[in-house]
Amino acid sequence: MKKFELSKLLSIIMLVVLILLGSQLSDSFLSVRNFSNIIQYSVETALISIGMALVLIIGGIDLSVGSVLAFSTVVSAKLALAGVNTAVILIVTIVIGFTVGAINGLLITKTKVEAFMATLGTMMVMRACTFLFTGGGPLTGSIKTSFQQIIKGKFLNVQYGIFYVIIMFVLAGIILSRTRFGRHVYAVGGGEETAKLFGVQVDKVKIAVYIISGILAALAGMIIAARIGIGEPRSGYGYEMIAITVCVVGGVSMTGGKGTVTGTFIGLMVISIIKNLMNLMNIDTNAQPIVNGIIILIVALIISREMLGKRKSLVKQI
Amino acid sequence: MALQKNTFIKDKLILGIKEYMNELSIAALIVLITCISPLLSSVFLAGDNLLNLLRQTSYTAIAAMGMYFVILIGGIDLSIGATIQVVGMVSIMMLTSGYSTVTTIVCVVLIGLVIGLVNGVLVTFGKLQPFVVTLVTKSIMDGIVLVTTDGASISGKVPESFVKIGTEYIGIFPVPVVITMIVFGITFILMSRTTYGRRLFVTGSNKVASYNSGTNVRLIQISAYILCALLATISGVLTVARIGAFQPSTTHGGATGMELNAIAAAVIGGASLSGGKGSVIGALFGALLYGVLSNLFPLIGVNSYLQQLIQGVIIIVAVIAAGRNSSSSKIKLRKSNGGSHEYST
Amino acid sequence: MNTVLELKGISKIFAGTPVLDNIDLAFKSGELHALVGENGAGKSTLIKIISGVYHQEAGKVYLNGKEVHFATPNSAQKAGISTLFQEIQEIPEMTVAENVFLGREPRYKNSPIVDTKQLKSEAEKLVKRLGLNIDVSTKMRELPVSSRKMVEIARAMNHQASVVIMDEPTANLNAEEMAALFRMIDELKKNRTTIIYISHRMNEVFSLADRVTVLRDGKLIATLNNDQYDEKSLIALMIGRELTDLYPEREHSIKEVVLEVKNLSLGEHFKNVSFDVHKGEVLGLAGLDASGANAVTKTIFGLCGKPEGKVFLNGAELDIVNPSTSIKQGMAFLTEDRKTQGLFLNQNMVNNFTISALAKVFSNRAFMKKKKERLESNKMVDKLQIKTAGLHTRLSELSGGNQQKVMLGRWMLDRYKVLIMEEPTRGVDVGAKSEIYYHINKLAEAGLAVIMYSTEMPELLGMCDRILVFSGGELKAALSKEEATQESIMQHALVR
Amino acid sequence: MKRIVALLILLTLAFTMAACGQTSNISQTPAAPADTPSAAPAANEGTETAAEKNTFKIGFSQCVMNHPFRIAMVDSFKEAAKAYDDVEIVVVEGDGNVQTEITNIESLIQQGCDAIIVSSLSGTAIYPAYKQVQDAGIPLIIAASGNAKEDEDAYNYYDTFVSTDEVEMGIAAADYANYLLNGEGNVVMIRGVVESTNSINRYVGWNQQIVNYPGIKVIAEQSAEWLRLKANEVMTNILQANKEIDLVYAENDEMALGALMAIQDAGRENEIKIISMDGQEDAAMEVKAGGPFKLTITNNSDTKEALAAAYKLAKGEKVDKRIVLPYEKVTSENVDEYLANNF
Repeated sequence: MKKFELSKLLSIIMLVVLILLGSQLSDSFLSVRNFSNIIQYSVETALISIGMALVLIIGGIDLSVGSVLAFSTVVSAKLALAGVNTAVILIVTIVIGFTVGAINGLLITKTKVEAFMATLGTMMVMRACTFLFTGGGPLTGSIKTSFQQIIKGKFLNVQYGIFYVIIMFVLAGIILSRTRFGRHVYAVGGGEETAKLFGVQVDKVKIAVYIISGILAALAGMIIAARIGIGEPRSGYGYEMIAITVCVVGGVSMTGGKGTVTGTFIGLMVISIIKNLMNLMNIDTNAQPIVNGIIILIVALIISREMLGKRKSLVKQI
Repeated sequence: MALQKNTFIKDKLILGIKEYMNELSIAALIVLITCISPLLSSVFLAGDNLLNLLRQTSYTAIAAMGMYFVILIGGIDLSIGATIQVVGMVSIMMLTSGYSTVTTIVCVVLIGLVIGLVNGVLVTFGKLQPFVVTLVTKSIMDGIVLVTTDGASISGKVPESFVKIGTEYIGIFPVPVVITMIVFGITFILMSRTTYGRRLFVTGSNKVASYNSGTNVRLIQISAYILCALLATISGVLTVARIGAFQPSTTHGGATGMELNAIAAAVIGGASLSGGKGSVIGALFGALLYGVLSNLFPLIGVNSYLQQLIQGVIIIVAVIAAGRNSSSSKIKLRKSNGGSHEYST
Repeated sequence: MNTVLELKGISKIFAGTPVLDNIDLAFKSGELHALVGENGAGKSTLIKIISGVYHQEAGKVYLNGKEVHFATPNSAQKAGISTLFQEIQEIPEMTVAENVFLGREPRYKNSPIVDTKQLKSEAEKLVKRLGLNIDVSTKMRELPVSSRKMVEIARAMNHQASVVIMDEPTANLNAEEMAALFRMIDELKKNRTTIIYISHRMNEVFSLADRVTVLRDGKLIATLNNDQYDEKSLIALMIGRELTDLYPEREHSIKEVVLEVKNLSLGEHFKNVSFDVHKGEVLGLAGLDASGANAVTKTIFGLCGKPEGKVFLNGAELDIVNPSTSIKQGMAFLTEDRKTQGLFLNQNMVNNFTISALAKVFSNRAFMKKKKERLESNKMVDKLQIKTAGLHTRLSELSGGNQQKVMLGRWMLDRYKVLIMEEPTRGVDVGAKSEIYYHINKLAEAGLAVIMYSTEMPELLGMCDRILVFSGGELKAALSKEEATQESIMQHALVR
Repeated sequence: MKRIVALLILLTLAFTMAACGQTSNISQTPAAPADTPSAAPAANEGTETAAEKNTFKIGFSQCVMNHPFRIAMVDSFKEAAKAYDDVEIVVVEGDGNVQTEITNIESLIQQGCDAIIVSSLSGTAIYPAYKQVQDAGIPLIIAASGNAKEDEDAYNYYDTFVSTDEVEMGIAAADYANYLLNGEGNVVMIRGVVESTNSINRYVGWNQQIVNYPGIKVIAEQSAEWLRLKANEVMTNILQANKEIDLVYAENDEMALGALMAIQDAGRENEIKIISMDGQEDAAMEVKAGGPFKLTITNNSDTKEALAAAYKLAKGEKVDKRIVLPYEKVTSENVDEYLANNF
């Protein structure tokens, strides 16, 4: 491309280092099968992280994704149990995501509520709705229909999940870097008022981004319902934090305007590989949050150093 | 003459009312709920219940006041729930192995100090987002608690003097309530009467300007995280003193939910996550409103999920209302590089 | 000349106060129409209504004879009205090319995909036309201020608009860039484009404007052809009274040296700078972008870390660490960008006034003296004649001139030895300007040593006892008041 | 002003919702038809004269309502109450947060219950609430709180403890593992939320017993937080890392089912056996299907016994300090019967 960008290279280097390290730490790590497992199980996180990346790039945050996921899981499980056609379930799922996303977007743009608080509110409301919908526990009965094929199915002996991840990232990459909408997303995050003066329809872009985030979260919920075959209302706890971590590790700035889809993908891989490695090496469950935290801290520090280094300025940064 | 002398007193009054508009309306709302509560439950106003309510509220209230400092300077602290856990664990471990109440409290306060210092230093010198830093420290502290306890609860002989902190009364008030009032008094004076408070406030409003006018911004920032962690420590000690034993809880719910409750309380009380707004009273009242509702709902028999739903709606509506209240008539345009300009012409 | 844009009975009310009152105004094709007036006169509001940012309460806008109503800046742009706002409008994280085309990216036919090749080549063409030498793939934040401003000008030009609005376009430009801008203006005029031009710099208005409209307190006072006014009469119309002298006389009594700068160097910014500042003196610092002049003021105040060389304050070495230590030693500093670096916009006036003097004047140990705070703040409001509803007023509710006065007032609440000022009157109207100058003089007379960095040449010439000219990081000349002229300053400033 | 108005509107909304909830979801079901609908105030006035009263108010605090077991408990409680015509029940539900639980229990005390049944997973953290109940002079019945043994503190607070012994369940699981493996093999353990009481008890029991079978090695031990999805992923990774696995022991059925899916995906269902706990219907179905799923141990969710004890205590009668409910091992031998009886 244009200029040599160390930060982009840096995250790739980190990924490579992690993979090399993994191959040393565990014999079973470096195999096609294992990597297909890693990607296969990161479908839901991938969907949510892409949505979160867009939201972070416009300078917002979406804490409601985990709850939206849970709600769509139980709803699609209920429909699947009732034998509803997969296409209909898909539509219902999209409608759920769209609605919550639109509510988030409207709250943030029209009532000027901070994104954190607005989505914290919808997070609680949607979680409550999920439990009210199932009456508490998981929906009884297992789904044994073609609905499960959406994640269990295989094409050329490769599981659909891997295609989903690839398609989602390519699509998101094209949208973000090549379309007018993508540029406007960056513009809104980089300077909202300026973007407005330049004719960017800031509110529409914001609402659209929250809707995308909502829909992706809802789709992730549908996939979970298909994957485990039940409607589990406890799904998705803490997913918002995982998605934010993925984005931050991938170099998406929480202050908006910065971040790429490639970065998000690398972030996703880093986080998924850490999780995979901890299982493979049978690291004590109790110690896992510590290992996780320290790795994320190191990565975040490296990324932040890198970004600071590029900013040449006369005045000392406070 | 731009200003008449006789406007001086009026000005002081307006200054006061304007400063505490949010707080006044929350207080009014709490009073209102209390007044209509007999219609909903005869039990709510009973003496015991109100004291219980205050005690239940005090843990959140102290944490919310701590959170207020961090939010004031435009930060956030997601690690207070984990801090409360660590503090609780260490307290019980020390007490059951024979250390005195005083030694234990001194130790956990030091631990709180260190946690705050780490958060503050990572945010200030590490140039990291407070959200990321405190999420990481939370994760690490959760891990430490699990590794140390293996997930099991810790109990044993705890000195009577320690348990009293959580269970005794001073006059008619439970000790935690009294401690909440003392903490409130100190933080209130800190914010309204000291230069430190003023510097915190303006630093939240504009970090660069504060630096340029002679504030040690880094120190202020770190101190806010320390204050937050210290108050979380107090909240942790009070919680564990009431129980006299420690139970790890690192997943959702439990003490881990405390950070979100504290943030919600502070914001309902008028603080803004972008910094430079809000007051200690606001955080206190926000927590009280929260406490009143979560006490009242089970009394009138609201289902637990419905309670959560209502809490979510309350947060949204309260924040909308706070936003409406404070956004002045002026239309502000944010400039690309962070400043803002009004419609000056 | 036919009328392109016409305003009829435009009124606008903010918070109950009319900001624009029944304005009738017609702009002709191919003219440069200057709008002048004090801050608060309604100029910016007027152009924001024309460009679709604000909506008028009453009145109509006609474009080419048809009534138009712009809901958003976007629709105004589409109708052919391009605006260059006062503050640099940019997305720092995006490239030059992306900024130039933001909101109107070229696309492949019938697809949402942006044609990046065309985007880049078009941007390159435009940048060349403006005589700029920048890579269009650079991110905006990596460019110096003046280039960023030029990119924005390029963006405004790119619209092929029939009306171009320019609000203080020269505020951040150096001489070369100004020349390039004026060339572009000529070109636009030749293409029959109407230019609406706002500037506080009278010399620009005189040399460029075909017609001038004066606004005052939201009312249209007069529209004059360029042979119908002179500087004095125009200023009188603007402020509603005769302004005796913009730069009032000061008692000259230069005394002992207060600040002594010896062989000061800071990295690539400046080398071996030495000069003295005397008690009661106003010392000007002049230079183009990156000349080092501005870096010197910032460095002395401690904003740039520890420099090489030494600075002595009243004979003792000044310990340069950060602003906090500098203030403790008696240094005061008026920042160039009041909104981002100086003021707490969402706070009341008291908090803004007293912050720098908190430790020394307004506290007893760590505790605030609140009554004294309010008393002194009130005195300052009177002394500086700040127009405000009271001390509770948030700074964001004040006009630019009054905000600037608050910033100045902050440094009058304690006794400082040296006051460093950057652009003391940027974006401030004539009336407030003269008041600020008056107070600077008073401060100097009281024994303060004043260092003033400004890009506004008349201000330096009018106010300063000596002017130091910087170029390429070196101190090129020290001109006395008698020696200093625009020409002599430029001569030294341009030396390479 | 606007703020107050907005909050007022909200509050009206909230109470309307609360009122709606009361009719549909809420659990204040007076068993005796003669009772007034506004039960709370009436009961409050009546506390002083409890002895003369002809109805007893029994409160039930459930810690969380996100698991079939917990919901089944509440359902069986309501069902059992129908058998008494002089019992009025009040059910409060926590959201898994100990503070909420304590608040709820305090509310039961305030409402003047004659006996309180508490089902908590908060370990020692709930003890202050126990103490409050005791201080208020109300009989306290602990149900399915999973306390390992009568530990000293809690013992003094409650009147009776009604539960299966989860440590025993852990021991039974270890025994069955030994039986399935003939004393030798590699075991993978999938744990619930590690700090939850039932995970700890089941873990304690298992470990206590497994040392007696030196041929059995636990080669991997990871938490899947009680969830099927997590277990699915964790098991997939463990399968990747370990070539020789003979048995998977999951601390609940949800996780066992997730692990089963992973094993089937890896095509290793012939070499690996699964045992777990809870006795969920879909788990029993798997046992019946005769695949790798060999055992699920049921936890008793019946609160009939607890209610009976509460009723006796409220009347002033004595009951045993500890009532241990039987657990049931569901294997291929008795699965048909089990399914027929329970679902």
